[in-house]
Amino acid sequence: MSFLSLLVFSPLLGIILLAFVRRTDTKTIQWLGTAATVPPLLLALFAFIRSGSGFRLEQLDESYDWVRLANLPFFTDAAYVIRYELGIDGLSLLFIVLTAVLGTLAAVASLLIKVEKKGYFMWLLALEIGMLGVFAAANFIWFFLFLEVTLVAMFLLVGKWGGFERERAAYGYLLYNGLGSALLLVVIAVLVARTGTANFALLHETLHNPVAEGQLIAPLTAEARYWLLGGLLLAFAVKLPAVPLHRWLVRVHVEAPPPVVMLHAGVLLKIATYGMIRFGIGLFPDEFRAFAGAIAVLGVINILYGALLALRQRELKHVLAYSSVSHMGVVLVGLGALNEAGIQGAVFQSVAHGLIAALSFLLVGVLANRIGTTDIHRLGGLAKAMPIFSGYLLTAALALLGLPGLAGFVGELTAFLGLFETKPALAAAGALGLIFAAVYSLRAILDITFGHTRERYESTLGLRGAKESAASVSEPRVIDLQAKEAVPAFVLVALIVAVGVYPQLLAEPLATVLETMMNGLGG
Amino acid sequence: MTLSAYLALALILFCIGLYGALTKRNTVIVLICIELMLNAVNINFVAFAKYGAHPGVHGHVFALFAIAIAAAEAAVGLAALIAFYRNRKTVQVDEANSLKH
Amino acid sequence: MSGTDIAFFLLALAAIAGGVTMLQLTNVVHMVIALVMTFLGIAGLYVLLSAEFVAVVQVLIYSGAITIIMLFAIMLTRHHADDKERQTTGGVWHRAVAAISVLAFGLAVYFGIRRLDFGADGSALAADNAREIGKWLYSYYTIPFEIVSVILLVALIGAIVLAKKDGKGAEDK
Amino acid sequence: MMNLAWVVPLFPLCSFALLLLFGRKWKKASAYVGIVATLLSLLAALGVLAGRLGGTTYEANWTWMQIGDVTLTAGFSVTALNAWMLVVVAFVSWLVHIYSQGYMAGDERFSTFYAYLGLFTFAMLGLVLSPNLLQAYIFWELVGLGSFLLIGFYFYKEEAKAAAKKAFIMTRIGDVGFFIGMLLLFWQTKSFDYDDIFRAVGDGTLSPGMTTLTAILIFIGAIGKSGQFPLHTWLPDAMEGPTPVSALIHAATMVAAGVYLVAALFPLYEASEAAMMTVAVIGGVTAIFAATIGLVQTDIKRVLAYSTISQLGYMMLALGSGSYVAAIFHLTTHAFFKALLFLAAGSVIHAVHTQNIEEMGGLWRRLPWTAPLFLVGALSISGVPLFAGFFSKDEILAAAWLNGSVELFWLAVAAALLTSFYMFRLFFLVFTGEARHDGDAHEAPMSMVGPMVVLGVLSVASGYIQTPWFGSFLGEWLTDGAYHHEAAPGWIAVVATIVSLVGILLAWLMYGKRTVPRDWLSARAPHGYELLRRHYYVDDFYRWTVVALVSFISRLLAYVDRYLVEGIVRLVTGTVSAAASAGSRGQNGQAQTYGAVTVAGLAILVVIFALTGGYWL
Repeated sequence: MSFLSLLVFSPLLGIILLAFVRRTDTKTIQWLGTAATVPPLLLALFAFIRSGSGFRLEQLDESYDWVRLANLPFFTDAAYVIRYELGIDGLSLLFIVLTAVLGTLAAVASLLIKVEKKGYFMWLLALEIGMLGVFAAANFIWFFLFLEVTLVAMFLLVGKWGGFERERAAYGYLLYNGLGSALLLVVIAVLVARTGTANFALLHETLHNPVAEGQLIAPLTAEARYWLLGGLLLAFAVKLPAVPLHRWLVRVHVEAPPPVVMLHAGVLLKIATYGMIRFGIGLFPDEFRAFAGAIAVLGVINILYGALLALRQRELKHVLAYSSVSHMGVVLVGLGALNEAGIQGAVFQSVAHGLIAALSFLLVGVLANRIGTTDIHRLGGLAKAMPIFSGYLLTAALALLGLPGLAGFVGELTAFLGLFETKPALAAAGALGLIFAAVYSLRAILDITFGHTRERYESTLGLRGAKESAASVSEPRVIDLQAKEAVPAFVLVALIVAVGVYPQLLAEPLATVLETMMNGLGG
Repeated sequence: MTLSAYLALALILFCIGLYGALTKRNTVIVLICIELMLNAVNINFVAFAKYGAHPGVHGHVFALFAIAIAAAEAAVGLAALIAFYRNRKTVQVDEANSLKH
Repeated sequence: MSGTDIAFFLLALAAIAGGVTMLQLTNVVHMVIALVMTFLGIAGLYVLLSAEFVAVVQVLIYSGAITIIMLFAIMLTRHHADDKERQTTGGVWHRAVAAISVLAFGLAVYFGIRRLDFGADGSALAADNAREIGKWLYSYYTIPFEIVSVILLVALIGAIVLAKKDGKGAEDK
Repeated sequence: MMNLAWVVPLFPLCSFALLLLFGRKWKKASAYVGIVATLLSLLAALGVLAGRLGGTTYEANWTWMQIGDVTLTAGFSVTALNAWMLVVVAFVSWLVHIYSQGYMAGDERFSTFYAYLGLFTFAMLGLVLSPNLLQAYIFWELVGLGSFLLIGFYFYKEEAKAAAKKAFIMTRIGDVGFFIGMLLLFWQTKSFDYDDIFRAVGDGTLSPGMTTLTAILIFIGAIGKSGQFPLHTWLPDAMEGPTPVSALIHAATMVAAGVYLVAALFPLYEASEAAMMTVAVIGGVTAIFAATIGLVQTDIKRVLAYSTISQLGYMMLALGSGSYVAAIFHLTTHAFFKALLFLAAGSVIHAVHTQNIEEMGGLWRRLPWTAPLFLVGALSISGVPLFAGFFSKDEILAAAWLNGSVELFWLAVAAALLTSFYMFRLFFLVFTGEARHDGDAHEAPMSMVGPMVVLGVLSVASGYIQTPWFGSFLGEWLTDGAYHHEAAPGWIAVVATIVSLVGILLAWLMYGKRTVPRDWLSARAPHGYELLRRHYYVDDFYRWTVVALVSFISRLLAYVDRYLVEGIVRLVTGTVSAAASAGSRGQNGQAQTYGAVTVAGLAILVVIFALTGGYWL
């Protein structure tokens, strides 16, 4: 049974069907594009629920020969074959579920996209295939292939459907991530060339087993391992992004269409977490230990740097972009702690931030659509005209600042819990970020929803009201959140609350993965 | 006489040819230098035929093939040189630069 | 030091001297003559390596045929061996890069071959190796041999086509 | 009944959820949902209290999250303190729910108000029930959320927006201290549970230094929440919220959470002398500090706010002096009389539509219910004998004296003097003299008066649960019978009485009979007066130091981001495009150049190969 292939490639059907739809028929496109994201969602949820009831995820592994380079008697057979391998564990399952959920919600939120909808949806689905594949791949080469699919899809989505400076943002994205990928490719190439396998499990085995060391095609010295891990971490630090490699993120957050940012902030950044855990800690646990201190420091810098910059931004999207930087710092903090709590915290924070960022950008999309601006200084008193929207926005802000009972808190708590065991002083410095988080999120959101209605904004309202129906509506009105938009927002809020109230939901699938990892780390 | 002496000689000749091929301006000389490099390789063939791990005449056969090919190369190269000269009225290598960015 | 050694040194000296002289001369015809010296030296070395047949072929083809067509080519094109004209291409940098690269390459390879010795004394080579070569060439190496002949034919036709005047071909059509 | 204690916070949560979903349809009926929910909570809380009376401490836990082999639990526990607090909170909340029906009548977002009240009550009850620090922290922040939402209830007012933001951020600062302390404590004791922590304190697992450090860090959280100096500035601003909210959150319950937290962690504090001293000093300083500011405020709610800060300082002082019972006692009586004062103030504001006491006066006749009730509250807080405040304040003074900190004792006495002075200044200015406002002032509807009457009764009666005369019921209850009342010197009660009466007398002379001119103080010490009027410039101090510093760093980083980090981007793009143009210049059509480059590359590879034997790294 090729469950995982089905899960990963099911959006392909949507792409094929979309090819036969007329490009002007936006209704069908929207419908079809959204429907195409449902099968992976259902399959992912199915796997998630089954895994909760004791189903062993290894049973889903798939492996076929893909390319056979040669047929020689030297070394193991694996050295000459590139296999198509998919396989998941608790860690990847969490991210796959996140991807599938956000994929569907982003598709729903794409209602607001008006231009070239057909191409947009095709690339959006391609992006989803890439993201699902990244997490489902059980082999380095396929991991990289899927990663590049996301890179290309994202580049086009930003470059074509983005804001005013979309091309600059897209090229910035391509440049940074392309360089990151190139570095990753080098690491993968060296690893595969030295060990003769690209399969994660085999690699793990070969790198860890001193007996198997002799079976390496070529020696992998301790020094080489440090370099490989360094390369890996740098590649993923670009994708995370870690300060000072974050500028592309800011641009992409601002320029990309909001539904795409939902996926980008929600899932693509998390590939870095996933990669650091799976490859960094999974393959090079001993070497990772040497980097842990630096990673934790970088994490704290990320937290404070992002938060302090978010304080000053005029543009809501900028605030959210820097808050992403800050929140990804928490992931680094968790990884830098290098204990169970820390790693679990990093994963939690990734999932939580995925949900929260998706919610924020969903709302940003609505705001941009209704008012035409997301400039904090030009907005104010929105709660009067759009109470439901403001309620959701406030919820998003509270989730951003890590209010207990919502998902963000669980991630921060667990990650910091980890760091407090190993580096309490550093952790205390990082915890100051919690204050700044409150300051920047409240500043941004309250300025938009509370207070007086700003003049500029009033005129915008007046214009809109006049356009709609000058006669019947006496006072200018903005349409509040509509059901179509409220549904994804509600789903996200429900998930955020669910994770916040009962985090065991996420902890359960992680337990075995963490145990393996801690064994690798030597307890 | 050991093998390495022949190889070293071949290396020296090869390097002379290589340097000439890279720096000489006259196309004829460049071609001559390439011939020199081929000759250096031939010395290796023949030296290995005598002092190699498996002595035998195979090295000689290869040298002969190489000479044949070198002759063909010289013929075509010089023909191309003449064609070039007819078009540009020069035989200088650095003036053959129309294939640039 | 045996006689073979002395012969080797003399012949090697002749070959290298020919090469170096070629690089230093300015007149193209002189350069070709210097090259003939190298070719002859190499032919002598072939004899030392008990490859008499190859030596003869070397003299015939290189010192004979190739040198002659080189001279023809030189005469067919304009060459004022003017001292003022630059002999080398590019600037100092170009030459420096070429020289350093070639030197580095040479040294690296030299360290590779310095102690190379398979311990064979070459006695296995029969005195009548011309016959031996013939046997191999017309049995085991038939197909490469035929292919070489085709290549020579192609080269011949190609050379004619290239050297032919363009104008005529165009007019014919 | 105790095993069902978890239902107590559930009712308000249901009220919150229901009102959020259907409140817009129900409109006025929303109030009944809230009132019924809190009433059920109150009944359940009384049931729990009854259960605790007959039994012992009850605790139940469930897995909340597993991290490796560490299990974090969530649950609830019923201890003497919890059960007592549950009743107090549920009761005050219920009264405020009823009162708001009249006070908030006609507001556009009537149902939202009740929803928020429900959320707050849920969080407060949850906080009280928490059996471990983590859960306490979660609810601790949630009560902050409730407070934030209610302060910002009039969201269209810029002041309300600023006040809400300030309240959240100032308490967040404290919360981070709590957070750090909590996590530090976790790795020392491997548990968040109060019991495990106390055990670790008891058997010395926790080093003395760590005990002091964590105790003080957690106390920072309490400082933030309870409006103690120096994180008190949000509390006066919080008066932007509707008055019932001020009564419930910023007087009776939430701000007392800091006191509750320290009380709940009392064994941890007791183990560290330095921590106890910190608590006592902060409490004492806050008590006098806030009282002096209260002297000159002209906004009725702000006077009460500063009085709240001052009274909370008293409670902290009691805790720091080692008298856990006195603190909880004062917390209880304060909850009643301060809620009464706020509700009465709300009634006054409702009647005259202003908060400025200079624009009131002569309301004694007009408000026949409110005025006497306010007087009862004022007498109680001033510590006039036979009123509740007298007994609880007396306990605190005795505790401070017995603890041996003479300075703090006299500080507290001075604060008591000031308290009675400014409370009666308020009373005389508002209710006596001639009316300084236009328009009619009507007594509030019964829904508002009713709760006030109940609180008025309690403001007197609640003092008798712990008196030197009839016995220490509260003390024995809280300590499970192990309470022994240390006899305080009799003169302390006398001093306290004299002091409160002197305060009242002074106020009467200045504001009632006016034999002493009102500008007596401001004329003699204009700078001092200005200092008090501007709240000791604490806000300005923060604005010019902390805020300025953060904003400076932020600006600096913005430049770094724009120029330095962006510079790295430029460097990367520049390098790439420079490499590209260099490569393109290399395409010069010279075959020999290409050859040279190729040979150079070959040479490099061959040299590397020769040097490393083929394996780089």
